[in-house]
Amino acid sequence: MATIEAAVPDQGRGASTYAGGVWSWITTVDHKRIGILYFVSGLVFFLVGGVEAMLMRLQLAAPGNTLLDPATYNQLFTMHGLTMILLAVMPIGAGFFNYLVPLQIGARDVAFPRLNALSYWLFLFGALLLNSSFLFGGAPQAGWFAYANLTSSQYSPGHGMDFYILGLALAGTGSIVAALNFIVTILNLRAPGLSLMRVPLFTWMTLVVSFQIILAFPPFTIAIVFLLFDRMFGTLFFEPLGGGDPILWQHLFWIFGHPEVYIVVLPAFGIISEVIPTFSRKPLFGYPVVVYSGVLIGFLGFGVWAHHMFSVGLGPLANSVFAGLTMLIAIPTGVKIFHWIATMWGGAIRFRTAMLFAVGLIVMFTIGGLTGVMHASPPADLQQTDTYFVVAHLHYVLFGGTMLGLFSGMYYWFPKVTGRFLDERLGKAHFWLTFIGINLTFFPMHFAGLHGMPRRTYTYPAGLGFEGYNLTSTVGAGITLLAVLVFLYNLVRSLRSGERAGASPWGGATLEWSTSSPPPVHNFDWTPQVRSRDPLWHDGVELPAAEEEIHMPNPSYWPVVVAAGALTLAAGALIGLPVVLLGVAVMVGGIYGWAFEPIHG
Amino acid sequence: MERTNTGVPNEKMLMWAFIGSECMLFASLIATYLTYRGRSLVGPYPEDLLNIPFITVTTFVLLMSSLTMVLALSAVQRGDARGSRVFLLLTAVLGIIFVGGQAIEFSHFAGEGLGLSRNLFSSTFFLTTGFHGAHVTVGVIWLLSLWVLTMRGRLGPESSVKVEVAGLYWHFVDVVWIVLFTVIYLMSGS
Amino acid sequence: MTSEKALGIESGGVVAAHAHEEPHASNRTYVVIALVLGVLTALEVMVFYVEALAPVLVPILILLSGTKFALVVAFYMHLKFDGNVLRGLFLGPLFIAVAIIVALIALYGYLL
Amino acid sequence: MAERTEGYSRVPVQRPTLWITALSLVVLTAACGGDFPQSSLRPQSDVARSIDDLFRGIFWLAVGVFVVVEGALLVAIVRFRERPGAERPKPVHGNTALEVAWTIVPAVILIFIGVPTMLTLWKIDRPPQGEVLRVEVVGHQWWWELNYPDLGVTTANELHVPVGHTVDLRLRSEDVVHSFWVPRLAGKRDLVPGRENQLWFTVDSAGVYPGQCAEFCGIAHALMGVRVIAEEPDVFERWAELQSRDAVEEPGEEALVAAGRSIFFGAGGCISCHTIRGTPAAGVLGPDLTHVGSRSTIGAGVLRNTLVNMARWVKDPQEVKHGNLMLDMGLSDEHARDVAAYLGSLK
Repeated sequence: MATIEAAVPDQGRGASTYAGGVWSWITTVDHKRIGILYFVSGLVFFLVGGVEAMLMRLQLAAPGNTLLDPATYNQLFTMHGLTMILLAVMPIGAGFFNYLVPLQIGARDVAFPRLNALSYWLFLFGALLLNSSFLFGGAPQAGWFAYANLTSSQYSPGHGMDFYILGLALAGTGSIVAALNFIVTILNLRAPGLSLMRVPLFTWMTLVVSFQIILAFPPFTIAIVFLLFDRMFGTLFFEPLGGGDPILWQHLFWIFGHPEVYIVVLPAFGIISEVIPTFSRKPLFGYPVVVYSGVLIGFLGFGVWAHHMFSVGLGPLANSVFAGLTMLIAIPTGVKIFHWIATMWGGAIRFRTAMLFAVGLIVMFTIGGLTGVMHASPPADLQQTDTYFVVAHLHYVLFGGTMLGLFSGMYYWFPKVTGRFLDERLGKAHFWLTFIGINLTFFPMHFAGLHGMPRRTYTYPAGLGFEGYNLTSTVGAGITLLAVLVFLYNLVRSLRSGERAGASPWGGATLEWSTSSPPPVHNFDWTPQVRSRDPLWHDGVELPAAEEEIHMPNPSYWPVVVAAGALTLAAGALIGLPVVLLGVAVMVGGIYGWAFEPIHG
Repeated sequence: MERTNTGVPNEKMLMWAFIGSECMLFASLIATYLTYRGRSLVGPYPEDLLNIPFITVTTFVLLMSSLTMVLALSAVQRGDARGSRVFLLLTAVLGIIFVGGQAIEFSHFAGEGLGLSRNLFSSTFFLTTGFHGAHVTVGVIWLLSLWVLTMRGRLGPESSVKVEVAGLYWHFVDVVWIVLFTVIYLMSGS
Repeated sequence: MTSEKALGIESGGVVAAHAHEEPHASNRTYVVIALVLGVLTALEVMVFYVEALAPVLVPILILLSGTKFALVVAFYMHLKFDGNVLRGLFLGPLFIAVAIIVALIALYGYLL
Repeated sequence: MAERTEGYSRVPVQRPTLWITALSLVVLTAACGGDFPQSSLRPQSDVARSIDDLFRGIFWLAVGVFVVVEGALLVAIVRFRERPGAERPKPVHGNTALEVAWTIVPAVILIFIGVPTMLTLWKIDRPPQGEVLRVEVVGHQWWWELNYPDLGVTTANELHVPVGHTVDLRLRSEDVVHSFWVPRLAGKRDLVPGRENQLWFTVDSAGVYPGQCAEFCGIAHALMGVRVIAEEPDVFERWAELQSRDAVEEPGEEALVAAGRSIFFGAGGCISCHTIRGTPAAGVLGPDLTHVGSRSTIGAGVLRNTLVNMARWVKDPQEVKHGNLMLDMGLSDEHARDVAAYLGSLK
């Protein structure tokens, strides 16, 4: 790519000169474009997961309904969980990381742009591989948690579980690679003066989440490798007849699975920690505490996994220890909520859509957090685990928490990404429909669960008192779906004809608002010098003399080649050894091509 | 040297973060090995097959490869072309010997009827040491690639960070073996 | 040269809290460490064969291999000389990893 | 109660559209509102009551926190809206005393949750003292095998227990992980292959307490019901005495029963999976049918145990309970009716 001259007076005036065409997107190593790719892919999978959810809700609208047969239903709830958590919410979060972190820290890109592209392609190929199972004999149907030994070749014949293993291995590797990249980026590429205790909250949460990813995914990787060997080569890891223990899977899975909850929710916390100060026009209350509480949540997240396993019979001592640690997490989480409210307190709050979603998050997450504390109590949890009460809880956390936070971020940063506002009237309709829809969907589930409705059941009999709750939930799901359609319409319409936005449409405090909307390829004409925590509010940024020339990395097709090799390798595990070898060859060739690629073409 | 906030080159920090991640990978393997210890329902059992003297030798070989690795880095940093070549190649060769030893061990086990799916010991043993062996193999390929670069005179002091990063990886693999040697072999009798 | 590296130069901050000076140990030290590693390994194997030490085998082995581990990490991997960032980057995950091993073997009743 | 088990079976036959079902539901909901036979909020045993007391305490604490937090949020929303012409608010960066306070307060609240939690946890985990009724519960895809080792009784899916007498369940699984859950009597406890778990409770009063498997265990997980039938001790003893005997056929309808018997032991192939004590039938893959006629439901609670339903079940088990492991033996309508008659006679 050509060198961009930066001898222009204002930040961001060196206009974007992206090459066009599909090939330019495939070979891009630009963090903003990769962010958009993540975002769009995540949104598509969000719709897929949403359709899966809607089908399930229709099936459950009435007792004894026969809209779906059990095998289909079981595939749907398995894929809904996997899709929403790993293929929708995480990638949308990754979209935000990619687009925003370099902008927020005043960098031109991430530390390893090509590695960043590789992460995206690994995620995408993994996601496609997993979903292709629908075409090749059926998706996995053992739940996203895939408890052994139901997943053995004996109890899960067919290839559904193999697609689960291989797809998630690819996508998981992508996540680890991305997280490593962001750790280095945030620690190493901050603008001068931007010490860690001045870094915007969203970037801070990205750092915490990145550490969680690199530490949580390996145990899961090992677990699925064990499972793969059990299924393909007859090893005995989870085979009770050979002395293996299915509970070991549960441990390894939840050592990953619980941090994963924070991996999806902390970015949303980071987002609203940016949105609330901007729209309250007050700095974040108690910044260090909000940072430390995030770090603490991230750390404690590794010590609580067995609270998913209270009914396994680990004994009262183990249950007590894990209950205690789990309750501890409530403290930093509660503290965060207080700090958000305190930030609003005494402010001059503007209720733009982004702010509505942020406040919605506080409302909903408080409820999800409180029911979470109930699960932390093992005796209470014994009545609640595996029921709709948990379904209610986790959706209050993941939809009411994470998704509302992500929506908030979309309204907040859409002007930065596109140079146009999302429509406010449609946005408000989107918010209220969502808020009503999800409460109508998930609140009745608390009652259904407490009254004895287990989850993951494709039907329920009349007469247990579940009918009304389920019908209400289904209606609520319909309203939520409507809300999503409003959002999509808003997205498409505003992209074309939304009101133009300037560099800093909301008067935000952080560095990304100092460059044009959309930012130029190289983000900043000058590396900013930062002097305070809210650089754009307190005269805290200084622009040094213009840099003479700015080199941006060239596009590269090696990342997609390496990822394609990995995909071939994974697919080969289902097809045969020659394909595996081909995949390895492509990967190795790709890595060498990558290593010897010249910087400037 | 590029300028970063921390003063640590990006590549080096990437490798350390990756090593942190690898700690969890091997922790999961080791934890599995330990929880399944002594739970095999049928033989052969570890004490029947593990050849401590043989593995002690290959362990020693891998330990010494860490020494040659660190000497290789030192040579690269000093601009000592000959030293770089010799020590990089030596490290790779020691790695190959280690992996070869593992291959001999594996085939010996298979010959004694301890296939991959024989019992819990074989399942956990082969996957744990196999994961480690795969890491060593990747390291050997990496070192040989660097060695080729030195042969072409393309690995001077200015790019020593490449060798440093490879070295970190190599030492970590060695460190993992220090733990595995103890956990799998020396604690097998207790 | 990689593009990443080039990029690091331009976008990197100039704060540079600690300049990247690495007072590496000398080659002599490396050789001495190698000798110590060899001796510790020999000790480990000896302990394994001495029947009398069987009751305390595990603690002794943990001590010896822990020392080897620490020596390689501190000297060969230069963690002794590198800054706090790298130390944290390694020791934090290591702590969690060890805690999880200990927790799992405790859950399986090998500790209690 | 009886209506409930019909819920599954009625729909596949009539195949009503969703809307008709939905409409009828509104009526149904009104009719059964307030009656939650499987509700964890209506405890009927010592263990379930301990859990319920604990949960109610935590619940009210949570309500208190909810009111305070959402209240504060509401006040902030109302009071601190931007007003036209107002100055930029004062930048407040923090308040140490406040921050310390709202770290300590949740910690104190957690003590009020944690202490009762631990007390309850250790209380319900203390093994029962004195005389108990031992029952082995074995999970199968997708039914429950129930053995009373001290009484020589083997049955399936319906756990008879005496009121006021501690029942000590030993839980294990023959295939995958299941979870035993009868909400009104106790919290869940998993049945894990390769492990034995324990669960105990003392039922307060006579009645039928429905429950079902709570750990996803495969295709028919939704239809793995269990019913605890709590009876006065003398009724229970009579039941146990009857159940411990070998098969007794009820007289009457001799021709049908005899025909059914010969199909059962012959062309039907039933004996390869089922046991009827006192006869050559000794299969172990399916439920013990020695006294199947005395049970109130079929297929782990899917159908009420009537002759018509039983005939439907043996003729086409997949139609009634999709995915279940009972083979379709290709019986004609007549043969199915005969087998049903024979099974019905096994009181």
